[in-house]
Amino acid sequence: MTVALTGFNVAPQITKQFPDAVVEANDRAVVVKSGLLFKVAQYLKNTPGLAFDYLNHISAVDYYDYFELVYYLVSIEYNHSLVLKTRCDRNKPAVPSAVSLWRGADYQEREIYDLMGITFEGHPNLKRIALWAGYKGHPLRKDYLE
Amino acid sequence: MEIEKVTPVYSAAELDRIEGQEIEELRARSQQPIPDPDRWLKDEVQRNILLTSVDAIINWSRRSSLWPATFAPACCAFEMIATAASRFDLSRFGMEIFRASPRQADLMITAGTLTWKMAPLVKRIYDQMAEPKWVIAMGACAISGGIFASSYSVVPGYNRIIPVDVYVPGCPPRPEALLYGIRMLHNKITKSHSDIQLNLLHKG
Amino acid sequence: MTLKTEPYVINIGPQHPSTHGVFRMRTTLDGEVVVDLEPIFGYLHRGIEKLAEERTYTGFIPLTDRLDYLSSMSNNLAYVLAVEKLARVLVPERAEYIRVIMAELQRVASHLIAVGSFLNDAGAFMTPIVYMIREREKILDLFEMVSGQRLTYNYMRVGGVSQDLPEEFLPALDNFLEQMPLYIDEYDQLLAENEILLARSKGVGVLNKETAVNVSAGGPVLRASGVKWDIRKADPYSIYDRFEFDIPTGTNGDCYDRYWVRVQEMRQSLRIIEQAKAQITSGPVRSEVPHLIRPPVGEAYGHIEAPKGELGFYLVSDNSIAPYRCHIRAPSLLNLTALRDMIKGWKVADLILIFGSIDICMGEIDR
Amino acid sequence: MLVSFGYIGLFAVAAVAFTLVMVLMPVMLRMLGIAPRKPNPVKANTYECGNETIGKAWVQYNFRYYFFALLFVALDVLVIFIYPWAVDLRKLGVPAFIAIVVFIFIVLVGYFYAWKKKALEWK
Repeated sequence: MTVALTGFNVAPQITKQFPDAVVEANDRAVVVKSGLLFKVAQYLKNTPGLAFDYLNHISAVDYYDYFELVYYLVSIEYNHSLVLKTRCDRNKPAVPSAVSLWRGADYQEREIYDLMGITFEGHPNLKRIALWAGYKGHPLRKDYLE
Repeated sequence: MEIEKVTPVYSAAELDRIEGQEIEELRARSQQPIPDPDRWLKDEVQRNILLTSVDAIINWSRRSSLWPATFAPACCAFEMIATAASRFDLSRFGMEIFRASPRQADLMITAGTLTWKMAPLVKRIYDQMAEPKWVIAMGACAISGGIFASSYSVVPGYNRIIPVDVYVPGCPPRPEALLYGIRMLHNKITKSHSDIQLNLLHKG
Repeated sequence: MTLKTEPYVINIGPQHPSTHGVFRMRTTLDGEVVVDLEPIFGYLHRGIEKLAEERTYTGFIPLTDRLDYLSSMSNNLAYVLAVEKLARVLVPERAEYIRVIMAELQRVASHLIAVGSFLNDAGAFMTPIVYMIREREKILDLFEMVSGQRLTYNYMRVGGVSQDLPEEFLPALDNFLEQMPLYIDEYDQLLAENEILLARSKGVGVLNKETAVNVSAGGPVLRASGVKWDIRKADPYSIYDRFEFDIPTGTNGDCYDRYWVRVQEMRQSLRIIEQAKAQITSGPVRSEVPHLIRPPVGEAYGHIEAPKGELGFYLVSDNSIAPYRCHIRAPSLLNLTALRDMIKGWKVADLILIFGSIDICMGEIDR
Repeated sequence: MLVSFGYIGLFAVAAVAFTLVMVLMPVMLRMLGIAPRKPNPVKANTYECGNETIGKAWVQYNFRYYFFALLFVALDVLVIFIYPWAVDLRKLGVPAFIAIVVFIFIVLVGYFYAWKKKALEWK
């Protein structure tokens, strides 16, 4: 049975490592500052106790005044999972890319960039994946008009 | 003798930009559906001419060996494959082989949703098919965009891009429905009056 | 005297007999050897995630059929599980058993197409796939008996299934379960030690364990590389903890192992269906759920072990009748991330074979 | 004796006639106007899975392919010469057999030379 680690039992470990990283921790997920996302993710992946070596998926949700990125991490060895979230503001949505940690993030980040308009710094090949170059706008945004 | 690698890599961004431009132009151009090529109906009614025996032979030969091009974007593709497989055998109608290249195909069964990104390619494949050629629009997506008609990236129907001869509704249409559509196409071909300028035969 | 050889670029493009749909690869070749490959998606991007936001929870079910159109039952199951987790809906016993039977039948059907088209790409043109489609037709008859449709069933609902099994279903399932193992043995006997298949696929397109996990591959691609990770065992959903079956895992993650894992998984699925059919109880098939469900504000992630890998639906709800956001985790898209390093250095014919062994479905990649 | 040659002649005429009809059929249909002809620039373009070709096709290949081709032609011609002997080898007896062995040996010397000059290695 995959043990879903809640924000509460992971947040203390993260705050011990990066004092001001955790913005909010609830029973579902732990929300981290977007600037420190890469360091926290690297910490989560490399510490032996957590060992989140399998990035299940990345989703992006548009909450009108901010975008929320949801990283669903799983550890195959310990069979536990964690939902890591980060928020970036709407007018300059940029988040460090996780491709150097998990190569599986490559196409998912390109898709989020294409449909939601969030740029991922450090992504090797960030361009549209589902739509064609020269397409105006990002369709999955709530304020997208045909 | 050392073989040294020269790697003039293409510029992907440049190619994408050109293709993107092409899609935008085609999208602007194709806002109205292309009228279906039903020329044979009008001629038939107006001049009520009998088909010459040459026409009959030609139409019989064209009708009984229509080779479909494998154009299989989405779900309807697997109903088309099921039709071609052993249970609903397509080769009873002489459509034995699915030709991969449009050069050797005379029928395009458009089995799947058409998106704007795919539209210029469909136009090019259709243009590269040899005459005489026909198109069966298979499935609701091919006829009118179907369940995805309200989407931002779906072409509402193949007839915006290429002239369509027979429409087979269904999502996906059952193999029997597709076979019925193919039979309708056969009837259409039988009645078609190929524009022969046989000045040899027509003396006066 | 150095000899200049220029690599040249060809499009193994959207309209191609062995790209399993509209997938395009801009491959840079040096003679026969593949130097580089740039995959291009999006030719079947219908924007299903955007359409989800303008459909009710029940109205979105037909759209999930068209995601991975080779395993519509599994798509329905994944979506419906996610909504039930979101709206905390309980499912009656009989519906759970029916769902397991349908999902496992769908896995056999999808694997039949996967193995058939893999052999088709290996050069056995049309013969194996036509035999395997003959078996798949038997499964489609069962599905048609239950849901009235051959490919896009729209059979499952939030809280159960839309209608009960007709009474002639279980006898038909019985004689299917008698025949099918014989067919699988027939294929195995013809193909497992087949000289050409071994030569063409043993050691070709190897994906080692670490890259497979790092690339978040799933399903037969991940298990062929030796990682024992199957959602039915790792995180048992619905009633999978009541059946015992084992997870076939390959050793060196090459094309042959992926083929072998899929054939063994077909056998395991038949075992599960056998047990599910034995334990099935009678009773209601659907719990009382309003047609327009308004799940409480919140989010949920429901995932299952679909034939191609882990298929998951991440739903965010704002207590309205339509999902606020519906993200679909497409296993084929993630399995393709490793394509580039699997094919480097192989010849073009092997590229087609490796791509066929990954078994992707463009419907769920482009969504 | 002459009659049997007649049959061969008849057979040759039928063969030539058949191929001529097959070759001229499209030309005839084209002239009669039955085969429709609607050329357009896109149709004349090369077909590459529906999109434009990239770069030029007139590219410098790896030279190794030509070595393989040459060796194949040499050994293939050898096989062609063996056919007439193989058809009737008992009647031709030992002298023909020796001649064939010598002939094969000569060609194999060339093959051995290419082998030693590493023409068959790829890198």
